[in-house]
Amino acid sequence: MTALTRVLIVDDHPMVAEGIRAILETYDDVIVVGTLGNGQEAIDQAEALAPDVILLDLNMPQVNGLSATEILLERNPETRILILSMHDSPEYISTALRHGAAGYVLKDVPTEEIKAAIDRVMAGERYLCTGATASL
Amino acid sequence: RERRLADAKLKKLTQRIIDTQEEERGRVARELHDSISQILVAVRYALELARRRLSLGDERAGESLSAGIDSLNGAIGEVRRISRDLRPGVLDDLGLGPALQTLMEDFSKRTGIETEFETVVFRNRLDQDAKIALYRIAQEALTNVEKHSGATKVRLLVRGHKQGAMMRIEDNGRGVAASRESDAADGGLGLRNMTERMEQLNGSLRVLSSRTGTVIEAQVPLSHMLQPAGQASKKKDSA
Amino acid sequence: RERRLADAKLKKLTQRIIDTQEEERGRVARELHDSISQILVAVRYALELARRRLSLGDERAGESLSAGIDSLNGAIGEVRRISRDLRPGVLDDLGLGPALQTLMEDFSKRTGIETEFETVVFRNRLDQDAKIALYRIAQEALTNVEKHSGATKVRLLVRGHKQGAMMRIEDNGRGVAASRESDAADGGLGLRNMTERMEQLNGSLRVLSSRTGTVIEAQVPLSHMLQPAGQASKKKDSA
Ligand SMILES: Nc1ncnc2c1ncn2[C@@H]1O[C@H](COP(=O)(O)OP(=O)(O)OP(=O)(O)O)[C@@H](O)[C@H]1O
Ligand SMILES: Nc1ncnc2c1ncn2[C@@H]1O[C@H](COP(=O)(O)OP(=O)(O)OP(=O)(O)O)[C@@H](O)[C@H]1O
Ligand SMILES: [K+]
Ligand SMILES: [Mg+2]
Ligand SMILES: [Mg+2]
Ligand SMILES: [Mg+2]
Repeated sequence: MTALTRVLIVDDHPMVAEGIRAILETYDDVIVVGTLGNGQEAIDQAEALAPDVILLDLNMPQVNGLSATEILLERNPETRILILSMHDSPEYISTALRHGAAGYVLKDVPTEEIKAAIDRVMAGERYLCTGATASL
Repeated sequence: RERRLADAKLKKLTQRIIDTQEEERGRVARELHDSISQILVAVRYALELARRRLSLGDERAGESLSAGIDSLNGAIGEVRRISRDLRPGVLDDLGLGPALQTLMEDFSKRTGIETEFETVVFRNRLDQDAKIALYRIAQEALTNVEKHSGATKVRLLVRGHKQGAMMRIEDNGRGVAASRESDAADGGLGLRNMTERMEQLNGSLRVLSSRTGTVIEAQVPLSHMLQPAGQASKKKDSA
Repeated sequence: RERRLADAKLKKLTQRIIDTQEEERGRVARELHDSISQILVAVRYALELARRRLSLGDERAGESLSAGIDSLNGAIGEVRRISRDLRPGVLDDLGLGPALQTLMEDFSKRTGIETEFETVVFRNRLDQDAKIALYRIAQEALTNVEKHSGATKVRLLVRGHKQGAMMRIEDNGRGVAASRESDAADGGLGLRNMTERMEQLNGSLRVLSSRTGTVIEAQVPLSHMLQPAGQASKKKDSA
């Protein structure tokens, strides 16, 4: 049996968070440990939820994805942060990587790609979405 | 000196237009990015889930499909609203009368304030600048009625006359003076913008207000009226 | 008489600014209505067909579902483009430097004109008004380079200094005078808008042009710079 990947989804748009949760739950090797609405909630609850991967939105109220990335990694450097965003400009991607994100995937790619990105960062690799690698 | 004042006034108007434009751009860009786009990706996730379930023979495929369709309808409604707020298609397609009629109906639905719309069909049509200016003035006047007047009724009248066209918005509220007194903030941009928009057309704007209500009256000169098609072609023929 | 002429000219320019704004509103409203809404409605038809097929046990349900997802992607891409054209998220989220970088890269890709971007990181950050003004000036300057200059190269430099910040756009084209001569139409709004945007910030805009190129230089005063976080809190402590 393959190891289970514990995924935490953080997005201020509940429909998006729930949409991804439902998709990811159809995979046998993923367990969604929670869906949260902003960076602060993620910082407060990450330890208790113990995710392997955090799918993190960028634009969120209170604490946005970039600041949350830094703080989450400070507290637990083992966590893989995978940014999930609508923004496709390469500036966002390089900024996210500078903040320590393990990967960057666009929200509007086929959901298989989101799952592939999770697998890749779990394997210790970097994942940049197909659109983004071309422009970097 | 007088000229300098006039220059300064126009300049200020220009700056205000730039400000509102940037504010509006930012707002619409965010609405599209933070609301519409997010709903659409959520729809996409629901549909991909439906597809996955379909291929796995999971009978809940129909459920996620229906959920996707429902959210999609929400997005369509939102896109329509944003588009209409920017510029109602009716204004371009059907003209000022129908656009004002729709505006009044929506206003009444939203605020519960009773509306009455009256238009006297007139041969000379307003040109594009005048149509848009009058529509913007009506929008701002209604916003003021809602925000400041406490009125229970508002009436809008448009009609043509020998010197041009006239639009009047009347409410039965407490009047500008009373509302200004109780309002801590010093007056905004609305009335000034209306006035300047009409001056820009060489028309005029009057504000008449008492304790029993407020009347805003905009006058558009003949220079912003297009001749009716029949007359124009007659002129051409005789030329 | 002269004065009347000057007034009339100013009024005309103001009208053109209003027109441009209304034109933009109309264009965005139409894009949303005619392009986005129509695609979304088409997606809905595809999905409703999928649902009907699903309930009839028709195996082509998956086909219509996939067709719906494909069109939906088109709509998402369009919404993204419209939002970014209005106001790029990079500008608000990451600041002027990254926004200009993206602008230059996109410009180079679109026009084939070589671009060079240089920024000297500066402690004092620009406030929101200044960021937007400089971004709009860069956009208009690039549009002019593309439309008028015949340049093969354009360079953009932003840097802070003791009195504020400065942005310079240089091209190696034929210069304003040469282009004005060959241009039948009388000057547009671009340069005037740039100047007014900078005056509004109490800054300044200079245009230097010769036969070998054009330089646009915008200066933003200190009053539109935010103190760096560290410095601000220090001040607070000592207060
Ligand atoms: N229909 C009205 N009834 C009562 N008071 C009004 C009415 N319209 C305007 N006023 C008064 O006149 C003031 C100026 O109106 P104006 O539209 O210029 O500014 P505003 O509505 O306060 O701000 P803004 O329009 O910039 O959002 C208002 O603050 C209000 O006190
Ligand atoms: N980089 C440039 N190189 C050469 N000529 C230029 C350059 N920028 C501006 N010009 C000249 O200056 C004129 C005025 O520019 P401006 O941007 O004000 O108006 P426009 O580009 O013609 O119209 P608009 O900006 O309103 O679309 C242009 O018509 C062009 O002749
Ligand atoms: K985002
Ligand atoms: Mg978000
Ligand atoms: Mg108002
Ligand atoms: Mg120009």
